[in-house]
Amino acid sequence: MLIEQLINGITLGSIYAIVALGFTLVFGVLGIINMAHGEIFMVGAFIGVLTTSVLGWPLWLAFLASIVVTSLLGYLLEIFSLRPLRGKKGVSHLAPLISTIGVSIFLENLSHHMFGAGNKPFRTAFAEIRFEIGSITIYLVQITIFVISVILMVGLSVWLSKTKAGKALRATAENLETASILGVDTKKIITLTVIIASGMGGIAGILVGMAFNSVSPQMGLSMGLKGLAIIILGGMGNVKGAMVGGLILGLSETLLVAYGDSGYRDAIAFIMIILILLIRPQGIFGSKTAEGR
Amino acid sequence: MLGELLNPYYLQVLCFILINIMLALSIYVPLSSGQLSLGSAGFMGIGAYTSALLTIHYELPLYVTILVGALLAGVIGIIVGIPSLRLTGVYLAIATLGFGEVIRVLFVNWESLTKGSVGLTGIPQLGRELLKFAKSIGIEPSALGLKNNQFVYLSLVIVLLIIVLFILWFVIRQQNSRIGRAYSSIQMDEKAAESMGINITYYKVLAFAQGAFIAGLAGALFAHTIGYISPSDFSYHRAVEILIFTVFGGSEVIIGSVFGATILTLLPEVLRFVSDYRYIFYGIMLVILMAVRPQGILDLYLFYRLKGKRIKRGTS
Amino acid sequence: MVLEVKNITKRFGGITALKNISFTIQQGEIYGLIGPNGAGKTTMFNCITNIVEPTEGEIFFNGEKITKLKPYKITEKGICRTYQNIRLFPQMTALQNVMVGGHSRISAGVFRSVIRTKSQKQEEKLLKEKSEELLELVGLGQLKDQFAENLAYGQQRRLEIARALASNPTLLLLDEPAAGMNETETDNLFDLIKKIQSMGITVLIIEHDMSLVMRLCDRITVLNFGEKLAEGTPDEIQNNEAVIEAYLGKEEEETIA
Amino acid sequence: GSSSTSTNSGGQSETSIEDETSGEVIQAKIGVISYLSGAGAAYGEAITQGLKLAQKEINEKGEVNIELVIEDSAGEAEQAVNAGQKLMADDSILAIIGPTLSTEFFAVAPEADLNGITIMGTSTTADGIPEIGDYVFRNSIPEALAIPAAMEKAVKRTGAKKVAIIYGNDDAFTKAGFEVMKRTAEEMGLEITTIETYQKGQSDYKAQLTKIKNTNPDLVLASALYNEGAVIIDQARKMGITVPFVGGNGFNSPQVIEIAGDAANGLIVGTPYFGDSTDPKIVEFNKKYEEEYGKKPDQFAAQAYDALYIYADALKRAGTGEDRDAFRDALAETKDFEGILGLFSFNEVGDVVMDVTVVEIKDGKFVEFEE
Amino acid sequence: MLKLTNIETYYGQIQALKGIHLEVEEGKIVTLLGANGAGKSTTMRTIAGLIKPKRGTVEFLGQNVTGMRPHQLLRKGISLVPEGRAILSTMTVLENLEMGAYHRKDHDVKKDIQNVMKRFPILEERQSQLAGTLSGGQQQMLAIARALLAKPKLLLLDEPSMGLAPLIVAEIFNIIKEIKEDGTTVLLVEQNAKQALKIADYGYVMETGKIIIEGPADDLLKDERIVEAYLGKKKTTV
Ligand SMILES: Nc1ncnc2c1ncn2[C@@H]1O[C@H](COP(=O)(O)OP(=O)(O)OP(=O)(O)O)[C@@H](O)[C@H]1O
Ligand SMILES: Nc1ncnc2c1ncn2[C@@H]1O[C@H](COP(=O)(O)OP(=O)(O)OP(=O)(O)O)[C@@H](O)[C@H]1O
Ligand SMILES: CC(C)C[C@H](N)C(=O)O
Ligand SMILES: [Mg+2]
Ligand SMILES: [Mg+2]
Repeated sequence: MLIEQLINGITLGSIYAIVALGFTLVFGVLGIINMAHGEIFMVGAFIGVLTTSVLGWPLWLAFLASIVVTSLLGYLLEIFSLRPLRGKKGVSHLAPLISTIGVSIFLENLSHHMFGAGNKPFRTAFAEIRFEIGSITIYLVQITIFVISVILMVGLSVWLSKTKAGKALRATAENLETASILGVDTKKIITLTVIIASGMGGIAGILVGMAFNSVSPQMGLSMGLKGLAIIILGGMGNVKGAMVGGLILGLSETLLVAYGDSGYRDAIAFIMIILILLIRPQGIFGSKTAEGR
Repeated sequence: MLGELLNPYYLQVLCFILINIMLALSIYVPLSSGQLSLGSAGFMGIGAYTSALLTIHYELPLYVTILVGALLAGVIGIIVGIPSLRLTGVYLAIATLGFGEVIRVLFVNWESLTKGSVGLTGIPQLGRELLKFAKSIGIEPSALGLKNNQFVYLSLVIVLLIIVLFILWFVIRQQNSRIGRAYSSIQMDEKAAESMGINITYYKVLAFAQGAFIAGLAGALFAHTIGYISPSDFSYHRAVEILIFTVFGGSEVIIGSVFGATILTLLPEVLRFVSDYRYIFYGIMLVILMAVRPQGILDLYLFYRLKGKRIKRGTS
Repeated sequence: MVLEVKNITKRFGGITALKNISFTIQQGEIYGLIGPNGAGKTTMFNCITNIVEPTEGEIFFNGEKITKLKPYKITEKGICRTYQNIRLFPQMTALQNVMVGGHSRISAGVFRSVIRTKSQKQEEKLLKEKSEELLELVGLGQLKDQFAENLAYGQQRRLEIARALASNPTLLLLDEPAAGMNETETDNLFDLIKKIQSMGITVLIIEHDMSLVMRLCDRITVLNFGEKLAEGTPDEIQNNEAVIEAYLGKEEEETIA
Repeated sequence: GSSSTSTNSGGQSETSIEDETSGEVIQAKIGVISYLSGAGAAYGEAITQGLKLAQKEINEKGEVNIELVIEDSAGEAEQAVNAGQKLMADDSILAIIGPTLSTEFFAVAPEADLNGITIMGTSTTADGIPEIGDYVFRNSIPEALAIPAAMEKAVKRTGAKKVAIIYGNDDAFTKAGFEVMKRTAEEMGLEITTIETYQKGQSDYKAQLTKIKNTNPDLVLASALYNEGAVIIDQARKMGITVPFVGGNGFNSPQVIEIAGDAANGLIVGTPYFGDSTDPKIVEFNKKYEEEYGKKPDQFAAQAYDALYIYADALKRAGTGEDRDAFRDALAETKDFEGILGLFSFNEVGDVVMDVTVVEIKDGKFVEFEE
Repeated sequence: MLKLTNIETYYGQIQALKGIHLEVEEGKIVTLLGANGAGKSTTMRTIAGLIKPKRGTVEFLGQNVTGMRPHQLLRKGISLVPEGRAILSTMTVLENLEMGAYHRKDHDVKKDIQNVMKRFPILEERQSQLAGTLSGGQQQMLAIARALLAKPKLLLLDEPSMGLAPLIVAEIFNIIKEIKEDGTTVLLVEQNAKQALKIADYGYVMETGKIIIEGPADDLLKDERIVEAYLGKKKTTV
């Protein structure tokens, strides 16, 4: 049972991690918590359902469609709810928070109108492929999820720390104006980031749909909350932190259910961040900044 | 005309507006000291459950239980506020949001006390208790030209209004004083404030606990207004809703909270005619509003302008 | 002896910003702290006000050890500072900024503030009057209702000084107050600091504008790479070879009339 | 008295009736509080659709003319109370149907009772609902009735000794269902191998199910709304849990089959409404509903549909659409009303008296449970 | 090379520039003087594209560049060292320098970084320290070094000597002269008016959003009004 539960935990954790990566990326660059990320993820999942179950497209095409749509959503999000707030004086970190909450409310209710309130089944043959090792069943989807999450994490960290674009991104994150006088097209960088993050949300959405066969307009919220907890846990804006945080949360939720009281499952994420933050206020991988100049 | 005005529906909505104003203030106060605390839903729950359980099990008078509920929330606010000092900005926001969730999950799981997610029914309603009291001292609503029902809601509204006015009075006076200046200076630059001789630990915890107290009070009053509570009343949605009240109205000035809570409580009621689409509207509206007025509807500059001082806001 | 700095060392990881620094400041002096960039001057201020805790050493203020006190306690005792990178409260008016400075000199708590007792009203009134005076003193009387963020750089610097003065310090720490000021403005600043001295306040000043430092200071300590390079009167310092070498440079400048 | 749907064969042809009887038509305004936006809006949708269909039919027949004033509650007690107050304050409104959730109902019903306006839940299944007051009714069978019936039959057939329970612990309704399950299991002397919970919006139930699987139960009792329930049963089957599931009324929906597909086979529920019954009334209802809304009705649509007929019936007996008290008294006397759910009566407190049908999903369809 | 015609710039409703005419000739050092709040920084920010003027035009190399964004202007050859340093404090010193050459496509970047580090040895020593933990003056050096790496045609320097030790100030002025010799045009804002005028070819003096005096630097050095207002009445005796 332990091995099965570990597999469950790692699968869940990997999904959390992908969702958290999207949060982290946007936070890292814009210093904004994108509260609509969960809903973009949800839309990604719905596109998956729509393309595979309804239109009968092959899976790879569904992935593509989902990435395209969520990226587009990211683009729209940036244009309509983030860009207008940028560079205005007196814009606290509250404004983008509320603005993206607005988008999340909008998206949730819109997809509710379009797709109906209930769960939609996600049917694809791929999700049925499994291996039996002794009494343990492993689904190919589970492996895929883990692999994708690792690829995304490694890719992102390399991109951020090693490439010029990555540095430009970090510069933009720290100070828009400075980055722009250094020749960074900040508008482009920001838009790109939001698009990438959203596309990753789309990937996560379709993976969740496949793994758990359930897609509903509300799925964004709980996933979003977990994602938030994770980026805090791992340290805001930190790619490695998102991955480790995701896995820790996935595993601890699963193990709590397995060996503890499943009633507290929703609280474990927050109990953990509260504990961690008390020990390391900047998160596991976060860094401190200097004071007193 | 009076009968129309005293329509219980309007009065009921008014009750929720008043409670929501308190909740908005419970975010505003810590925010005015630079702490974005999203724990209000949790503190509200603590106040609500405490007061409800005390009235149900011990039949204590409401004014006692409501006060105990608020105080307990305040005390827990201190306990939570101290470790939270180490956190700032979004870290604090999410940790306190998490605190609220933990509280909710506790209500769900602590069944022997809270009846879990089924919730507590039969909580005495404040207005009705007032009616009973009025009758016991020989005041009949009919003597005032009111129906029983009108009396119930009218008295409820009046009590809530008095409490809200009191809190407003308190917060405004506090704000225009040594305490308020300390809060704002911490909000704007914590380290600089400390160098100016301000004990930031003390003031931050104070503001945090005041917010918790107000939220607890609002929660207790909520329980005795609606008569039924369950853990889902104190969920993430509530926390976010409260935050939106404050930010929508304008988090820089206190009337922003009042204004935001009022408008946003009315909005779903007003938008009932588009019922199916109202949350879609609501979402769009938030986005537009933030784009147009990122400081919320009312901001410091507008506020000063209204007071007749000529100050202009620059942009950079 | 107002301030006694005793063997202060401060390390940041591998960097030693201050190495075993000691000096003392007498009542009523204007004391200069100069040295090349990165010498550790600001770090010294941070240690005195305990914004960063010194790694080793002790600091005494009026004979009392203040090394481990919370920053606000230190202000209460009578040390107040300005920052090298201006740190005003941007969305408060100039007057409010100064009144915050007076925080530790009045005492009303929540209760008295809300009830508005007589004593509270009285102390608020006095503080306000005093703050207005201070604004006049630094030449910002006209601008008292402007938000700090809308003031020009030089005005902001002077506002910081007024804010610090509001805390009734016996020792005022100024971190590069003349930065960004032209010479005329620097002259005005000179007058201001002299006035502050005449109010009985001891001043410790960090500054790179030598014309100001040399005119103003009674004594000077020079830091270099965290170490004390020299201490003495302006004359001694100006003629100290080591200081010229490390900091001042050979004077090629002729005075203009 | 009864009102059946027999004369109306699906069209809107009989406009003439209105003209003939227009003089004596009883006019009534009925307020509806329904969960129309938010997470559980699917239920509110089904309910309002059921009501609207019934309204159309009733009005076409012409004896009574019902106007529905529908308010959204978004599933929140506060909003439900507001909506309730709005309806109650409107003197022209005779009675109320809804709100959808027991949690909302608990907040609204005491108000209605004190205001002297009849309120009836069509989907509220928690304990203690009709007991709130004289003006409070429901036509939804409580879990306390449905679940034991299903469990008894299931145990009888499978000979189950060990059961595992999974339920949503943060929802009043699923929690209430769980309590009934647990109580019943204990009364029946079953061994409960494990009790697992989940929370709203969760999509991964594998951890709980792995645990359940390892305790080898003979039956899984699942108190869940269909949204989650369908996913649970689907994931369970994928993991190799093949034993039957017994669910509560929230589980009783064609949607379960829609979502879970073959995995839904082996789900047993007790229900007042059996959608695939060959009863002509139900066939008829299904047909009309599908014509109107393009999908099969579920239990909630059916209960709402019947509810409005029950109201119409009471209206006729009360003889007026303006007297709230007369209406209440008439309603309370409802006896052996013949709706699509079968024979229906209120007991003394206003709760349901009716038979429970136990159904199971077999080969992708609901069929009557055979022992 | 650079020509500002009738520039008016606003911060919200506050008008900071009230019709600026200014010209910078290729290969020259032009200095912009003025009291606090005169609008010098605003002028620089307008040229660099950080704020859009409400009226007026900016021409660079004969092309109208009004309203272009900073990164586009940088590509055209305008680089700004802003007031108050604006270093990237969460990045290392080396990364800051690399960002200075962000828009360059040539392969000399590494070599050039070596060269500026020679000029400011402290930067070499601290190359992997987080820039935010540098001392104030070290940060200023970093900002200048970074701008040099952009190899601009026109370098805008907003108070480069602020917060620097006298030795370094002298060094900075030397560097500015060298830059000019290398063919880079410089527009310099300085509080240190005397020094600035000494190295400049031409000067402008601003007051409350307007240019009030202009002329060759040598003339300005002797101008009564300027001596009175900006060079201090008291003798600078060092
Ligand atoms: N938090 C920190 N982490 C690492 N190094 C630091 C930190 N703070 C300061 N330093 C280093 O300590 C040294 C002294 O810095 P300090 O700010 O005291 O210099 P300063 O004398 O004020 O210089 P300036 O005149 O340029 O302002 C510098 O080398 C700086 O890089
Ligand atoms: N972000 C802003 N918002 C509003 N007003 C501003 C802003 N920045 C500058 N100002 C105002 O614009 C005017 C010009 O400011 P600017 O910074 O250009 O002056 P400056 O000549 O550079 O002064 P200093 O020597 O102090 O740097 C000043 O009155 C200032 O108060
Ligand atoms: C819509 C239904 C699932 C509501 C549920 N029966 C309740 O009582 O809350
Ligand atoms: Mg310094
Ligand atoms: Mg300037």
